[in-house]
Amino acid sequence: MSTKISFRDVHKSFPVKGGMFTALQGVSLDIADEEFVTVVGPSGCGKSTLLGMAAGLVEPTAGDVLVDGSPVTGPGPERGVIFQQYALFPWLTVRRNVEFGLKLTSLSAAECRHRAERAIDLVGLADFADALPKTLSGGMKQRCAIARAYAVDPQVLLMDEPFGALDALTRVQLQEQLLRTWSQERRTVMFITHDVDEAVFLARRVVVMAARPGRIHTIVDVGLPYPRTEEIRLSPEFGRIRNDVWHAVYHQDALTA
Amino acid sequence: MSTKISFRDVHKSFPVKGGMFTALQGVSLDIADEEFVTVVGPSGCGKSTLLGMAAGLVEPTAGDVLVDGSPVTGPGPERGVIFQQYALFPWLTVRRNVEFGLKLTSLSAAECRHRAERAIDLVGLADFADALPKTLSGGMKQRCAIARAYAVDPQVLLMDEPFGALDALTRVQLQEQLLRTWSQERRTVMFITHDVDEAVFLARRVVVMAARPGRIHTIVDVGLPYPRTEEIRLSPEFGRIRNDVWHAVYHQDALTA
Amino acid sequence: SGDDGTEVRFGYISDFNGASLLAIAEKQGLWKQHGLTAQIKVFTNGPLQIQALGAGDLDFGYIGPGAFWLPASGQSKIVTINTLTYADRVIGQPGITAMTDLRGKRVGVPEGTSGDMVLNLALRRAGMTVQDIQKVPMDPSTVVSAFVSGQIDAAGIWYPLIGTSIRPKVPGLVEVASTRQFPDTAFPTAFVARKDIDTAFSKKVITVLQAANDWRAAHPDEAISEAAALLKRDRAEVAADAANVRTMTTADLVSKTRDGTVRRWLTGLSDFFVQTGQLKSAPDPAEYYTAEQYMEASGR
Amino acid sequence: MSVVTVPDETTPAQPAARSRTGRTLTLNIAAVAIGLAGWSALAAIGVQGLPGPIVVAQRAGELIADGTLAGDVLASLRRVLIGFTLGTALAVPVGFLMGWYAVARGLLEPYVQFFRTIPPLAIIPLAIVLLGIGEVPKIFVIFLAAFLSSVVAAFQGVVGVDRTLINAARVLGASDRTIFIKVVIPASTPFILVGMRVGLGSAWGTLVAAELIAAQEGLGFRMQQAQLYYDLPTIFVGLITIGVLGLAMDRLLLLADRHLTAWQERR
Amino acid sequence: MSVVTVPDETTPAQPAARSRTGRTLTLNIAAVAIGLAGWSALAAIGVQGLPGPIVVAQRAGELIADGTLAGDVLASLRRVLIGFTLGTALAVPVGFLMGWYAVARGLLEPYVQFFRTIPPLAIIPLAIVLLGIGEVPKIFVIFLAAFLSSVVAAFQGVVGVDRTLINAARVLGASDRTIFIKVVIPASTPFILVGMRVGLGSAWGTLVAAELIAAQEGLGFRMQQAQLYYDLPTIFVGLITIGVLGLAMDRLLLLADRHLTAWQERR
Ligand SMILES: Nc1ncnc2c1ncn2[C@@H]1O[C@H](COP(=O)(O)OP(=O)(O)OP(=O)(O)O)[C@@H](O)[C@H]1O
Ligand SMILES: Nc1ncnc2c1ncn2[C@@H]1O[C@H](COP(=O)(O)OP(=O)(O)OP(=O)(O)O)[C@@H](O)[C@H]1O
Ligand SMILES: [Mg+2]
Ligand SMILES: [Mg+2]
Repeated sequence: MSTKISFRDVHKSFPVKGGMFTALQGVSLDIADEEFVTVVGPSGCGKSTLLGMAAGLVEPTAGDVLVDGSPVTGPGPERGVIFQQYALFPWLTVRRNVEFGLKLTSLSAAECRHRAERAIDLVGLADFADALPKTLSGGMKQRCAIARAYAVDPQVLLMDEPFGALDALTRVQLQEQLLRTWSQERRTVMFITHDVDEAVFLARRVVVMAARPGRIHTIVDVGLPYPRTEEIRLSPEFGRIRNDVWHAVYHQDALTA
Repeated sequence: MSTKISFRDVHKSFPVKGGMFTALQGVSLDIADEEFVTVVGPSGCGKSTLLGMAAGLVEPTAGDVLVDGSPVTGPGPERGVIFQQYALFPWLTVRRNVEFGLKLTSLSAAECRHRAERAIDLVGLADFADALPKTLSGGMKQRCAIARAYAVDPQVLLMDEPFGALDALTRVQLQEQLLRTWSQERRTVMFITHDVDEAVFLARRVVVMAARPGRIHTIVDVGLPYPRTEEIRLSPEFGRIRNDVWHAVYHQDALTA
Repeated sequence: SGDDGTEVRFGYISDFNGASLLAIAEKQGLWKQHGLTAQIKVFTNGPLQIQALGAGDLDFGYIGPGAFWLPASGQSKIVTINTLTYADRVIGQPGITAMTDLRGKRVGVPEGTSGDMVLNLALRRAGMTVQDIQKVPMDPSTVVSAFVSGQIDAAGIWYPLIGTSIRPKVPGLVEVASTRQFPDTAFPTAFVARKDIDTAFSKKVITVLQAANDWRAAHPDEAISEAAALLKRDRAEVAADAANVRTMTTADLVSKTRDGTVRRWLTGLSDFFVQTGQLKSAPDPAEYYTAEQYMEASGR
Repeated sequence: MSVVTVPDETTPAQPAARSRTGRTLTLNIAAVAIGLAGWSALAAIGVQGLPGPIVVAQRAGELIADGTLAGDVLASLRRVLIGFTLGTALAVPVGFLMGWYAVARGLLEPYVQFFRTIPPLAIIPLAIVLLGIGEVPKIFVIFLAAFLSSVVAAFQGVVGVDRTLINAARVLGASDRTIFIKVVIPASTPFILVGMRVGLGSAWGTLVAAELIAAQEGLGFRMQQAQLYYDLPTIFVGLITIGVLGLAMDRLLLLADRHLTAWQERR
Repeated sequence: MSVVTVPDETTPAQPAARSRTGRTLTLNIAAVAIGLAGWSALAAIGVQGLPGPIVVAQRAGELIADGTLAGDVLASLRRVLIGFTLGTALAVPVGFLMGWYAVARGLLEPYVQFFRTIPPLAIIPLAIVLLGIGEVPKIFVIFLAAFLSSVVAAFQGVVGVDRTLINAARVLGASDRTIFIKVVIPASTPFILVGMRVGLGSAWGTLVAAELIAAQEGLGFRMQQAQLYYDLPTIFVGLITIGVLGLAMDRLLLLADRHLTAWQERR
């Protein structure tokens, strides 16, 4: 497998009152083609910043971010992004939000509609297809954002806590759907989560980040086979890896992050 | 213990294109003084709407909402709210956001400052006290919102997925802090979460809601003693209740909600 | 203000007609001689001064011939005739030689002004009416830009605008008609007063104006210099302006008042305004020209 | 499925909305009545030269009867509509250019800000020299006023568009052009509508100046004529007609606003 | 602790910001240069009556030398500043009242919208009758223009304030007054500043009209006087001075904007 996304000694600092704040320091990471990587780490450790770089929305202060071997110069529809803050277009209904990206492709109107319909069904918003975002609950907004990213069916999915606002069952269902799509259509996924269970269940590798300054602490290889089943989730091996990751994250002192 | 918050056959419908959407149907619930109640349920089942009514921000279409025996006519500082979408004032720094409510009390400026400082420390944002919200990560914004509500030290805390964007360790720390404050200062807490573990760990009673239309499905009494320790979390009794709640929520079919 | 009977609030327009007497009265100390002080305020046109008089913010003002319908319709009183002006012309683009050439042509004119009057007189003398031309109403500065840029074929307009702005840009312009060609119709300028002005006070002011008027008639060159100094303009500009003005001595004006000449001037103007519709009917000049006071003040 | 489709209009929401509109209307009428009363009072105590409502109404009747008012309204309305439409239509892309591209901002802003402060009266000589005395310079002066008022609002709207929304569109593969049309314009609609409403006021407010340019009819022209004759009732008829027309157009914009920004969570 | 405090000014962020300001300045200067060149060209090919930059500069020199310009600038600046300040200061609470209380909106809106479309020239007769010919009516006309432009923006800003922020303040125990001062005003600052900038343009644009009211000095007055003799160089000096003063004040507002809305995520 070749490398899809490559971070090479990436640094990021932000100007703040009285100086610079180092958000990321010397991050290097290769994500292989068709790999599923999850990223965990304490709040504020730079996960969203790292994902933003792969998306082409954040420029590194130093270092290189490559996708398919060439430097990232901006966003592109082949890299779908689900934002931590949903970022729905408030003036469009659920359906039109989902169709937004589709209409930018060369697909026919009927095909757009069809695909949007399918994505909306997938996240269980069929009855709310014509609702405006302001009338949706938090979880429904998040599902709409997921549908929008899924609809264009990008090669790379960059997902920032996509299931954070969902109840456990919806979450499990969407996890399974995501894994199914990933394995069938061979996509590359970079997935940020706070849920260690989720991180281990989904990923081939879990990237554990540390804070102050933001950097990669450990990368845990999840040796478990796909497809991941409920059985695997309950296996002692899963529990062991889960504890490893937990330990890697939380030998750190969270609340000073 | 007397009743602090009382929902009496509460209905809520919203006008939508082509008719009315019933968000809540016939919800009755009494929350005792100094009780800790958590609310779980599928996405879109009306949890935020119910909490909004106790806060005085949403008016029921029918039925009554009482606090201390009198109907709720609007919000008040004795009922602190943490919103699902943080709702920070973007033009104020973390410190000024937290001080906002304090300055409306009769406290001295020094006391305001001191209390704000303490609340900010509590959520681990001391180094970011002078940062604007736009420079905070998702989890940091959420912690700022928590600090703002804690700072005014209200009798009733209405919390809408307050720990949703936090990593597991920060989350556990804040859970323990919340329980400590609650038991020492005898507050009443209504707490929405998607995390069944969290719901059971914190609550005296877990209210399980169902969707379409939104209503109360079951109320699960958590018989576990306080203070809740790691030991309790690992006890078989905890696991049993956890499974009960899980079952109550998820015999429902989540994705059609 | 006029309340204590010593301060005169006087409005004027910044040209030779409007400014020369006030400049002289101040310079020669004529106000002081009569126990008065003058507070002079410059305006851009007559009607604004009439409004200010009506609102009680001004005691006296100056108007050109185009604004005579305002006192005639009872808005204020004329206390002295100032000068006669011969500044108005009908001008045509090069190539136009007579009024008859204007048939069907676009003629710009500020309506209800002396420019409009001269256009009407010239048309009448040529046996034409406004129906024969394409009359385009516009304000004075618009007439200048429109004529200079060739947007109109002719205009009813006046000096100094013709001299300072139009001729330099259109040297070949033709003066098709001029006020000087209508001895029967006079274009007087005048000073007006508040309707409720105190008679004694008014008489004192008239006396000052008469004294200044005689000084102006006796010292035409110095009068131009005084006016230029007050207006902060080039003496040459003001001189060109004054070349189209006929001043008269107070004695002359008194006799013209007595023998009905002034009355004829005023009636002539009123008739014009009735034609344009600005007046419903021509009132008796005695109703708005305080001839008695003028003669009493002159002591004759 | 708990979405109840109610085909007739008797859902609870409707009467409430209707009564709210009703109350607003009542208040508006009350406001107008108070205004008329105040005006009558001022005229009655004889404020110098102020005609009362009845005199003005009579004059309006005459002007309507002989068709003058209709002609004037048509002429003025045409000028204002064309000038205003062109002005605001240009303001949006120019505001966009200025908000989006630093180079455009650097080059255009001095002009926009400079001309914004120059009174329309002062533009007239130049307009005549360059554009003649037909309809074009009149519409141009109105256009300029509308444009200059709206462009600041459009610019500020573009600058203030939530960055996350732009990012969301970019990651979906939207080009600058698409982002402009599909994100920046809708997101800055509230600002653009403020600009349009202010621009509408400017357009009407400039009408009198515009009709100084050799107009043969129009409300501004009629008012100038009336000023020459000190015909205050006609001036008042003109003022009130302009006010009412402006108000009506403003209501239309407001209606558009309600529809276009229904997605905003608002009080 | 990874917040590095850098006391000297050589952090990487500083030069970038400085060079950006530098580039904007360069562009502005380029824009002005292009404008001057265009003007010279127009004057050189002999566009009728258009004085070239050199003639205008000479006239400006004269007017500066004899102190006329300074006196005029002072007089006009005073009127504009007072009128504009009062107008925008009143617009914010009135916009608030209209945005917040339906009753106030119903009563006030017809007037605001009505008067917004009425040309300032038409207000002058009434202003003279009611307020005389001193400074008060001049400032009043400017005040009115600034007020009417700003109030729409303030109103729209208030109406559009994010409901969640208002709720957040309410649950912390804020009264209506506190919410207004501490939430509504800051949240609608971008709108209010648009209003102020447009209002500033209106204020300057109304100056000439205002100084028709028996002004004895001032830029607008000087331009009218110059019109009697059609002294175009003086008119141009007036126009440019107004433009430059307006531009300078606008820059100050923009600076205020940068500071007051630094919290906005913007491009
Ligand atoms: N525009 C900015 N200016 C200053 N600091 C910023 C800016 N954006 C992000 N940061 C800082 O960079 C750090 C990393 O932010 P980031 O959003 O990547 O965190 P995160 O790991 O996604 O956290 P969370 O899990 O809470 O979302 C934070 O400390 C944040 O304060
Ligand atoms: N203003 C509104 N107009 C129309 N429908 C609304 C409105 N507000 C909420 N709803 C609907 O009411 C239902 C309940 O919403 P609520 O926000 O209470 O859900 P929730 O239980 O908090 O969900 P989540 O866990 O996803 O936050 C949803 O289906 C939502 O679409
Ligand atoms: Mg993040
Ligand atoms: Mg919710």
